[in-house]
Order: sequence, then structure tokens, then C-alpha cells
Amino acid sequence: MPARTVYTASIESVSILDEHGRFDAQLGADLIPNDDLVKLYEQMAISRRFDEIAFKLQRSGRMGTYPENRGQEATSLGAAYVLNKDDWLVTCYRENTGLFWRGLPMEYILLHWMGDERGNKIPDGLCITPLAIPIGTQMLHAAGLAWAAKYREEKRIACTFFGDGATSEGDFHEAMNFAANLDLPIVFFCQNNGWAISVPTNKQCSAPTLAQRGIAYGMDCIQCDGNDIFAVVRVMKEASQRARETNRPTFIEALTYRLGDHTTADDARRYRDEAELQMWMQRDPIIRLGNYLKELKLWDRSKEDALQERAKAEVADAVKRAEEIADTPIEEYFDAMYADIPEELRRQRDTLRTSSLGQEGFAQGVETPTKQGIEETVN
Amino acid sequence: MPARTVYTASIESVSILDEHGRFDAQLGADLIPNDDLVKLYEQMAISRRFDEIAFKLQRSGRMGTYPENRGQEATSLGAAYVLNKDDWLVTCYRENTGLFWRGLPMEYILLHWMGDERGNKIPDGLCITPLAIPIGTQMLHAAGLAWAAKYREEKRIACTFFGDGATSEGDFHEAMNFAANLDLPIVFFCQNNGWAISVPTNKQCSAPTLAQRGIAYGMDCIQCDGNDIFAVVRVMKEASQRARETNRPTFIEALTYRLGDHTTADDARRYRDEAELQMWMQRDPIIRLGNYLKELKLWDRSKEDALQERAKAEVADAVKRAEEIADTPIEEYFDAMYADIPEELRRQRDTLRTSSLGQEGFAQGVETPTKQGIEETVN
Amino acid sequence: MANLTLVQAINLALIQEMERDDRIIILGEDIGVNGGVFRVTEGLHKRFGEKRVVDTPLAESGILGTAIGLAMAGLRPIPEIQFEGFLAPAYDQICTHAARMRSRTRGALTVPLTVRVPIGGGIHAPELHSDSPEAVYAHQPGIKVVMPSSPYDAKGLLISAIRDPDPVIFFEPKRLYRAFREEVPEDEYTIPLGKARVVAEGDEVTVISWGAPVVQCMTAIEASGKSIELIDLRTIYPIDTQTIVQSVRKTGRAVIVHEAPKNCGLGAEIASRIMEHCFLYLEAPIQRVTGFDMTMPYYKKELEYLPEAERIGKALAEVAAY
Amino acid sequence: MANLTLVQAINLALIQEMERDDRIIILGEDIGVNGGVFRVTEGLHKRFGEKRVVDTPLAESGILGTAIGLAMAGLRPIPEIQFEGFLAPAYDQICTHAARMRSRTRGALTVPLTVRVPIGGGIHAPELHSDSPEAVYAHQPGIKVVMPSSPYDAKGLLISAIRDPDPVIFFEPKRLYRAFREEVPEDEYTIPLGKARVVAEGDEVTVISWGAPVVQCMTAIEASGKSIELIDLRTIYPIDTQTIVQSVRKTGRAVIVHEAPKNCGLGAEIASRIMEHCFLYLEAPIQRVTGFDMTMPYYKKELEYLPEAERIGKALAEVAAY
Ligand SMILES: Cc1ncc(C[n+]2csc(CCOP(=O)(O)OP(=O)(O)O)c2C)c(N)n1
Ligand SMILES: Cc1ncc(C[n+]2csc(CCOP(=O)(O)OP(=O)(O)O)c2C)c(N)n1
Ligand SMILES: [Mg+2]
Ligand SMILES: [Mg+2]
Repeated sequence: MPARTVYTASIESVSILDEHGRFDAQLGADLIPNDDLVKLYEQMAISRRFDEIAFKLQRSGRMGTYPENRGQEATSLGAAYVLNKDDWLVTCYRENTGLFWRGLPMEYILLHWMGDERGNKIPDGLCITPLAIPIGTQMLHAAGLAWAAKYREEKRIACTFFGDGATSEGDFHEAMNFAANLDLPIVFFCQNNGWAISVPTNKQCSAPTLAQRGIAYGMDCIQCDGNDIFAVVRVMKEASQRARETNRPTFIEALTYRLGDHTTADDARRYRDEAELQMWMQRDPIIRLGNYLKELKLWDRSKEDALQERAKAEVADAVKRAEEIADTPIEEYFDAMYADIPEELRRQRDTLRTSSLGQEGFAQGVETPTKQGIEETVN
Repeated sequence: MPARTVYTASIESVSILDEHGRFDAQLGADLIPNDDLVKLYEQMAISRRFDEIAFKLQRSGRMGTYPENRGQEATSLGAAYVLNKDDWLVTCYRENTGLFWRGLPMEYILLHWMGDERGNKIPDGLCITPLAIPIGTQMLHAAGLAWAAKYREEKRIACTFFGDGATSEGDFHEAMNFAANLDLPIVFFCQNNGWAISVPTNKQCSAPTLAQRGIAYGMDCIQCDGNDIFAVVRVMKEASQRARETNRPTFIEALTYRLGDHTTADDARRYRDEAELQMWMQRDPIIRLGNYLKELKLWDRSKEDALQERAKAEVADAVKRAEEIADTPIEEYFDAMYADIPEELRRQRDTLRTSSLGQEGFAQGVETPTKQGIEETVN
Repeated sequence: MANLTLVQAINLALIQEMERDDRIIILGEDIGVNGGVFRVTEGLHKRFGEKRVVDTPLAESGILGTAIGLAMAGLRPIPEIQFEGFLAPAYDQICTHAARMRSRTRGALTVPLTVRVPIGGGIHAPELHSDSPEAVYAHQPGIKVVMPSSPYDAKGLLISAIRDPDPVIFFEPKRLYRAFREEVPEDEYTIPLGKARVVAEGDEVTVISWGAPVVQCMTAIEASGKSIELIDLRTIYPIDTQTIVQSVRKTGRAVIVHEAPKNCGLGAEIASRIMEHCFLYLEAPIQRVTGFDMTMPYYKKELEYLPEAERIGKALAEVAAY
Repeated sequence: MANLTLVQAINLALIQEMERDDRIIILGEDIGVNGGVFRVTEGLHKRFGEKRVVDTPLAESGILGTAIGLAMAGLRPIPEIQFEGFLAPAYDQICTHAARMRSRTRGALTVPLTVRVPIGGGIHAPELHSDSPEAVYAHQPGIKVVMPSSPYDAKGLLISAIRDPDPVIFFEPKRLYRAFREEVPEDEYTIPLGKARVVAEGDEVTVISWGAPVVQCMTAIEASGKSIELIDLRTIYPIDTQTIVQSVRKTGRAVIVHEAPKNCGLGAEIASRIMEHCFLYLEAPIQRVTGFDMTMPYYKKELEYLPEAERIGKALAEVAAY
């Protein structure tokens, strides 16, 4: 239909260090100092070790369901690397690497998956939010956190992580729209790992890219190779600068892959091809960066051995801390509900009963009338 | 940032008969037969009359809150004109003209706003859904209706209407995404009338067009002049054909304006400029088509007079039917809840009481024990 | 002291709290230039500017979700949802996040927000503008739920709600928005959450209600000629069991009145608490005078659905005679 | 007759109904090739093809909303929501539309869908995978709510739900999914909605429960050595008041057991109905043994939250001794 064109848009895709080791010297120039590169590599390796141990803890009955992060280490790490310490990191549940980089002690993640809320009791000053279980809901909080920073003129930003599947939820749309319309300093970081449990990305979005979801809001949006730490760092730098300087949000689609099952409760062989998995094994972000470091002579076998030892020890330590944490008396759960505990809840807490006869004798008085007709008090 | 372009998109805007009477002979060729043009004009005029009377009914206390349709007649009408009788028309609340064209007796709309559910008791075979009060929710039903048609291989489609404000709701996103991903035969028709109550469109969407919301789903999307019946018909023809033949959805943004307040409960002078209103008065879809018809010698003063008489009579008739409808006994409300009324609800229905003592003597037995200790039955 | 409507009392509370605490941001649909569809936020946009009084996109989950983020950052957001029927799209954010953030993080992150929501029927409004979902939110641990029935209470309770460190849903009975005026002190004052008000004392029957039906109860009680104790709950959660129980131990009879459907309404919880704590004092089965277990009818029939004075009066007579 | 788990019984019911009625479409997250995260829809994708067994995008409101449209068109959609915690995003479509379409249109449009939702705790799952929101949906007029506690009931109730002309929420207690097997007839059979089951007869105390805690009740009853009548509600709405009342008029004592928090839980409604209809028969205050009024703890502490046999047993002893 011939008519007037009123809008045009396009999506760019960024790759710097590809799976064959080719490095785009122009895009990658002066992006990451060598020292940092080594540290980033080390963090990914430690995180990978953590993942393996966490998996084993689940398999041996020492931990509940656990979502492996394997294969996705570069995304959250690249983002956390670029962000300032006081920027909000609002994650989903596959961003261990970025959280560890930020400084979250590893045992927190273990505690979370061990069914212990103390895994979410974020240490003061860390500027992260707890792992988000309900898909797609946390981006709105990130928008609110970014809004608060803008309101206070703090020059802090928020960066929120979520999967391809999450982009199908209504809350994703609302968060993107609020951010774009209210000019919030935020980065929406989508980890497109090809699958939402058993559902492939093309069933979440039939468009050629997820990145173009941002066009709906007139938002800057871009795609990158999520297994390429350079590409991630590059797009994150641009996005965080845009947020910090102009309060404009950015939507990033990072192409990555989970090399494990969805969680330990899942069996990916039921729905995905071995060949696809094999192909992505070749694109492993850790191997890729490791090879590059070796090429630059920044890494070698002995450093690797030392790193593996260190990883082993640090992870073992975290496991120990998580497993040896003191039991929480259930009463603390009641106390954690409100700043001030309501009376009926206090009665439940102090008797560990809900039935009124079971609550008799609570506190000073006796609340439920007895047949003897004693004078009672209800608190 | 130099990188590979992986996607490009653009938005076209269609206008055929503009506010100055200029007609694009190429785009408009053979679009609407003259006979139909006259009928469409008449329908708009009758709808306008209806609107005026409905407004007066509210102001004189004979009807509750009413949302004027004034200024938006061409959008739903153009769509309904293109659709087949068995295509689903899933409207919001500003699409009287299209509903009347489809055959909904005018008193139904009055009854709805008179607080009478019978206004939603759609006559058999009309393939419309009731006016939707909760914003943004009905598009999902349209997607489901379209899906059912596809499932049954019926070659029916659905067309759903909503405002600019509605595109901010999560359900809008989910409906668009389901339609695009499941290949549903549906048209999403957005009436961008510039305002969602007091909030201007640019606070719902900071992108230059609403049409580009469709790009997020890889959906065909287009903008048109919503006060130009030709443009509406043209984009609807293309969209409905696409849906019917290929099961692909389309998103249409029609630019229009409500010339009245949001509803009779609103006072638009509180938030919008008189100048803006005046400008849009010049773009009135009825005046525009009327002038064009006169130019084509299809219309004249005497025809107009006759039409106004007819409109007056038809609307008066509808008002009479709505106002004279018999009262519904409240019992029918209970009966309308389920195919089979649950027992406790039947007890409430038969006694018009919820308190158990008030329900005594219900049906055969006496349900609540009395002090006399009569043998009781509970139904 | 000024003679104010409920709308004006809330407006005054908002202004005073905003003056006092610049962590407060008001957000919602049409609350800015337009002053809210009920004019509750009238004048705030002009007074505090568009940074603190923000017209959001039309998206309730977005409003609550971003408000949660604002609160997590230490601000004191006061989102408005235009009508209780449109709180439903925000149900998930409220119950999944606002209610759980403190317990989930053992207090590391909290959500001190107050969401204001007009509630209830009786104003001839369209569908979904007349419901009463308070019991749904009372069932969700982690939030508090408040519903005033007078201008005086509205101001004092709203200030408490805003200052409360936990999320509060503040339901405003729209039928009472402009139904009557009352002396409301200019000075700030708070009414503690979780404390009911004994509106009238009596010893034959205890009537428990909240929000708009409190007014219907007063009419019914007056007409009954009996000595009836009327308790206005004021806070829906936590429930002030003590005040209720003390009264019913005196009267031995109770009637609970609410607009929501009977089944699983708050009346059931209150009746159960009374039964649990006053078992040996009860002289008649506790009565529930409520909306019927059906969809709130469109407005033509709303008064036949709502617990109006006449229906309340019948229950009073029956329970007293039992 | 086959010895089936609850998962298998539901799977069988789905297969048989789909064979019988090609208006049935199954839709949800991971229900296709993957057979559902609990394998309830195992084999259906292969058997009925991707036209009838549809993996949708990850969007619960979308799943319910399109299912409503499918149902309005006369099909019989059976959406699955993966866990009860993720029913919340669909709360609006359920309460605003599924529940209201029949009454809104005076029957011109109806919504015959059955939404299947795993519910409850006890399986060591992550947050929001262990809640019990049944009372919230029971409070909403216009829908029916079902929760089986055994493979046999599950099959018969699910078939009734699917054939019911109104929307039904079918909650599946995930703790019982594979907890035990039971003889389940191959042939189709239905169990009427709205009818409770007397699991065990007795005359000292009546215990009322539904879903997974029914099993805990059986253990507690056995341990108590008393003559206790156990009623499994089976349908949460409409409640089978008659069966409950008949029993309590006999026993004079009642204990209600559920996983959800006590405040405004379904136990309050049942207790109130008992009080209303058995007032002169009651010999002790009705007891509620339920989840506490707090967020369902993460799994380390879930068994201290849930109404396990021991806590039920204490209440039985107390109420019997009263
Ligand atoms: C609201 C909600 N619905 C469903 C689920 C169950 N669920 C957990 S993870 C998941 C898939 C998420 O996919 P994606 O967003 O791509 O993230 P990924 O796991 O691939 O990192 C689903 C459906 C959930 N946790 N929350
Ligand atoms: C879910 C929901 N939220 C809020 C409202 C209150 N409300 C009614 S109409 C309206 C504005 C709608 O704007 P738009 O979608 O542009 O439609 P228009 O009225 O302009 O045709 C609002 C906020 C509602 N009806 N439903
Ligand atoms: Mg994914
Ligand atoms: Mg609009």
C-alpha cells in the first residue's frame, strides 16, 4: 500500500570476540584493561565451579531445585563489571556470576536454593535485590528503583535481568513502557538463552529479534553476542552511560544459551536437540575468553591450575557456611512479617497453634472462655 | 556503535480523504461504492444523534455515566463495514457506530449505560461481545475467538477495538504476542484519540507512533487517519484479508479525537486546550464525508433534512424501548450466575437474605436450629 | 477545625504529609492535572509539581510494581488505583511482592507504600466500579488493609498508613466521599491501625461493620429502638479482635455487615473469631448481612444487592428475638 | 481398573475427555512436548497433536484471557497454570471476565473452561510454588473451585469440571501427585461438583478438610483413637453445607484443616456456616488448624508451617475434651 513513511527503525547486533577467536579490533579497542580481563575470566571460572557443586548438592539431596547458570556467565558478569557499585542490580535467577562480582557472598545463593530466606537477606550496601522467582515481575521494581534514583538526583541507575520467556509477560511491557515514558535511568538486559524451560524463543516471539521489542517504546535497543564478554561490556557501557547521562533506558538482547537443564527438576533431552547443545558448547564464554587470554599470553596452564584450586576452596567454603548456618527458630518467621507483629499473629507465634483452644493460656490471660467461666482477656 | 544491522522496519501512514477535502484518487480508487458511501454517512449521522441524546439522558438523570463517541464515528464504522457478518467484533465502549452498523439495536447501548445487564444480552448471531469496561482486557478474548475460528477452520476473523491508553496495559502486550506467535486471524484496531481521560497519548507512549508497538511482535502494523472513512476502510481491507487468508494479525493505529469529554463524569476543560479541540472540530469525520458526498452530488440539503428526521425518530424509538423495558426481578440476577444455581445461593435468592435467621423457613424445611429444637433440613 | 467531606479530609492528609516528608510521591492515572477522577488529589499537582505528583501510563500492575521499587529504595510512594475493580491487575504485584518483600529478605528490603483505592457500591457507577474485594487482600499475609467510614477517621488513618513501615491498602468508600461533612482538625493527628471504634454503645446486640455500610447500620440501629453496640472496624487487617470480643461477651449477639459477597467474606472471619473467643457467651448464631453471593449487579439493582438499613434491621430484630 | 497416582488419574481423564470431545484444547506453559513440569499432560501432545495441545508464550493472563475467548466461542479450553503462585497474574482475567461473562450477558456468552492448577506445599519447592489461594477464588461469585485429594476423586471430579458449563478452577494438590496409588476405573465416571465425601464415619468430632491435608487428617484421626468423622470437601465452591451440617449436628464438635493462612481462609466460612446451622448443637468452639497468618516459608520450614498430623491431633484432643 503506497503511503507516507512516518517511522523507521533498525536493530544492530554487536559481536567482538567470536567463537572462532576472531577479535574485532575496532569495536574492541581499549574496552577492557588486561588486568580486568583476567579477573573477569577468574570470576567466570569460579562461578562455573560453583554451578557444578550446586548441581551436585541438589543431586545428593543437600539442596532443593537449582537452576544451572552454565554457559551464561558472560552476560551478568559483563553488566556488573560496567556498573557502579551503587547501581541497582535487579536479577532473575541465572545471574550468579554478576552477583558474585558485585560482592554477594556465594553462600547466599546456596541458602536461597536450600529453602532458607537468609539467602535473600542482602548485606547492607550491596544494591541488589533477591533472586526473582515469579517470571517477569522484577523489572517493574527496577524501574521503581531507577525512578527513585532520578527523583533524588543520585546519578545511580538500575540494570535488570530476565530471560527470553519473561518478555512475554505483561509486566515486562509495563516496565518497558514506564521506563521509556518517565525517562528512567535503567538498562533492561534480556538473556535470550533460546529456551523458557521447554519452549523455544520463537514461540515467545515470532519476530526475528527480541531486541526489537524495544522499538514499541521508542527505546534504544540493541542485540549482542551474550557469550562474548567484550560485546556485553561494550553495549552495557553505552547503555549505562545513556541512562546515567540522559535518563534514557536501553533494551539489550544478549544471545546466549544455557548449557544445562532449565533447573535440576528438568530434563532438557525431552525437548531439545543434542546437536543444538553441541553447537553451543563450542561457544562457551569461558573457553572463548580463556583462549583469548592465552593468545595474549595473559594465561597459562599453571595459572589455570591455581585458579581451579582457588575456585574449589572458595566454593567448598561457601558450601560449608551455607550448610553450617544455625537453624532459625520458626518464631523468627513470625517476627519477619511486619515491623510490628499483629496480635493474632503473636498469639500464633507464641503457641505455634492456630486453633483457639490451642492458643489458650497465651500471654497473661486466658483468651478463650472455658467451661469454668474464668475471667478472660483477649489481646 | 558500528555493528551489523539485523533488522529494519518502518511505519506507513495512510490518508485518502483529508480534512481539506483532498482525495487521493489512487489510494481511494474503487474502494467504496457510492451507495455504500451514502449508507455509511447516514450511519454516522444517526450515531451522532444517538450520542447527543444519550448525553442529554445522562444530564437529565435518566441514565448513568456515558462515554460520548462524538468525533470517532468513522473508525469502528469503517472496520465493521469491511468485516463479514460472522467476524467477531470485540469492542471497548466508543464503537457505537460500528455496533449499530453490525445490527445491534440502539437500545442495547442505552440499557448498558442505564445500569441494566440486558444491554449486554447480545441477540443471537450478532458476533459481538459486550462493551468492555476494564481497559485493555478484551483483546485477549478477541485473540481466543480468532483462535477458535482458526481451530475450526471457519475463515472467520476477529477485530478488536481499544484506545491509546489501553496499549499501556500488560494484557495488550500478551494479546498481541499470542496473536503473532500463534498466527491468529485478528485485527487489533487502536483508536488513538489523543487522550486517556486526562492523560495525553505521549504519556502512554513516548515513541513517535503507536503503530510501532506492533514491531515488537513482528506484526504488520500501519497508521491511518481515523477520521477518514476511506483510509480506515482501506487499511481494514488489507488487514482483514491478511487475517483471513494467512492467519496473520495486523495492528492498526487510527488517529482520531474525541470531541466530547471522556465520559459525562469528566470535564475535559480541566486538562486540554480549547485550541486543540477546535482544530479537531475541523477534522470531524461526518462533515468531511458529507462535503465529499455533496461534491459527488450524492447528497444535498433535503436529503440531510430527511436523514435528521429519521435519526431523530429512530433514536427516540430506542430511548422509548430502553426506558420502557420491564423491570427485572432481582431473582433473575441470582439465576443468571450459573447454569445451575448452588444451594446457598438459592437460599439467598428465595429469601433475599444472607443472615441465617433470615433464611429460616426456606424451601420445605427449616434450616437453622431453633430453640424449640424442631427437626431441620439443610439444603 | 474545618467541616470536611471524606474527599477533602483525605486531600488534606495528603497535603500535610507531603509537606512533611519529601519522600512521598503520588502516582496513578489522572491524579495530576485532573486531580483524580474523584478529585481526591485536587491541587496536589499544582502545589507539589509533576515530579512528586505523577500521571502514569494506564497500567495498574505497572503502578504498583514501580511503587514497590520506589518504596524499596526508601521513598514513600502513594499510588492510587482508580477503582477497586482495577486493583485486580495489580493483585499479583501486591500479593507476590509488596506483601512478601520484608519476609522474603528478612527485613533487608521493605515496601512502605500506601495504595489508595476507592471501593464499594451505591454511586450508580458502571460495572467494576462498585465491588468490595477487601477480604481478598486481608487473606494475604504481609499487608495491612484499612477502610475509614468518616472524614475524621480517614485523615487520621491515612496518616498512620503513610507512616507505617509496611504496605497498606487504603480503601476509600466512594459512597461516603461526599455523603456528609464532619469536623476535621487542621492539625495532624493519627489513628492507630488495628484499632476499631465503638461508634455507639449498647448491650443487646453487637453490630460490626466498616466503610459505607456503617452509615446504614446507624440508620438501622436508630430505627430498631434497641440498645445496640456498633463497632466500626476501621482496620480490616489486623482485625481488632479484642474490641469485638469484649462487646460480644457483653451482648451475646452479633451481626456483621459488609458489602462484599457473603461466601468467604470478612464476615466469616469475624464470626469465626467471635465464636472462638465468645463461645460460652453467645446467645444466638452470629448473623451476616452482606452482599449476595453473586456478581455486583449493574447500578439499576445495586441497592437491592447492598446491605441496606432495612435488611440490617430485620437481622437485628431476629437476632435480638432469638 | 488400574492402580494409578493422582497424576496418572488426571492424565487419563484428560485423554478420555479429549477423545470424546474435540472442542477441548489444552494450553499452557511447557504442557506440549515436555508433558508439563509435573508430567500431567504427558503424551497428550503426541497423541492429539499441536493443534489441540498448545505451548503458549509465558504469560498467565494471556493464557486465561485467550482461554476465555476460546470458551466464549463454544470450545472447551483446559488451560494449565504451572503453579498456584503464578495464577496471580491471571487473577484479573478470572475474576473480571471468566466469572462475570454469564451474568454480565444474561447467558448470551458463557465461559466453559477448566483451569488446572497445582496447589499447596510439602514438596520442597522454591518460593511461590507452595501456596494455597483457594479462598480467594471461592470468594469470587461466578466460578466453581474444586480440589481432589485422591486419584479416584481426581478423575471423576475433573471430568465433571470439564463438562460443567461454567468456569472451574481445578486445584491439584501437588504433594499428593505421586504420594500414593489407588484403583481408578478405566471407564469414564463423574463425581458431582458440590458434593463432599465422608471419608470416615464417627460421632465424637467432625473434621473437615480438602486436598493434601486430608491425608494428614487421616493420620491424626488414626492416632487419636477416637470416633471421628472425616469430611473431604472435594468442591471448595459451592460448599456442600448439608453434609457438613448433618455431621456436626451429630458430633457437636468440628475441626477444620487447611494449608492456607487462617485469616479469611475457607475455614472461616465453613466455621461460620456450621455456627449458623448447628448453633444449638455445638458443644465446643469450632477449631481451625491451618497455615499461620504469614508468608509460606521457604521449604526448610514448610513442615512447621503446614497443618501436619501432630498439630491436628492436638486440636482433636482439645476439642473432644472441651
Ligand atoms: C509468572 C511465572 N510463570 C511461570 C513460572 C515457571 N517458570 C519458571 S522459569 C520459567 C521459564 C523462564 O524462561 P526465561 O524467562 O527464558 O528464563 P530462563 O529460565 O531461560 O533463564 C517458567 C515458565 C514462573 N516462575 N513464574
Ligand atoms: C483496567 C482499568 N483501569 C482504569 C480504568 C479507568 N478508565 C476508564 S477509561 C480510561 C481511559 C481509557 O483511555 P483509552 O484506552 O485511550 O480509551 P478512550 O477512553 O480514550 O477511548 C480509564 C483510565 C478502567 N476502566 N480499567
Ligand atoms: Mg530463557
Ligand atoms: Mg484514548
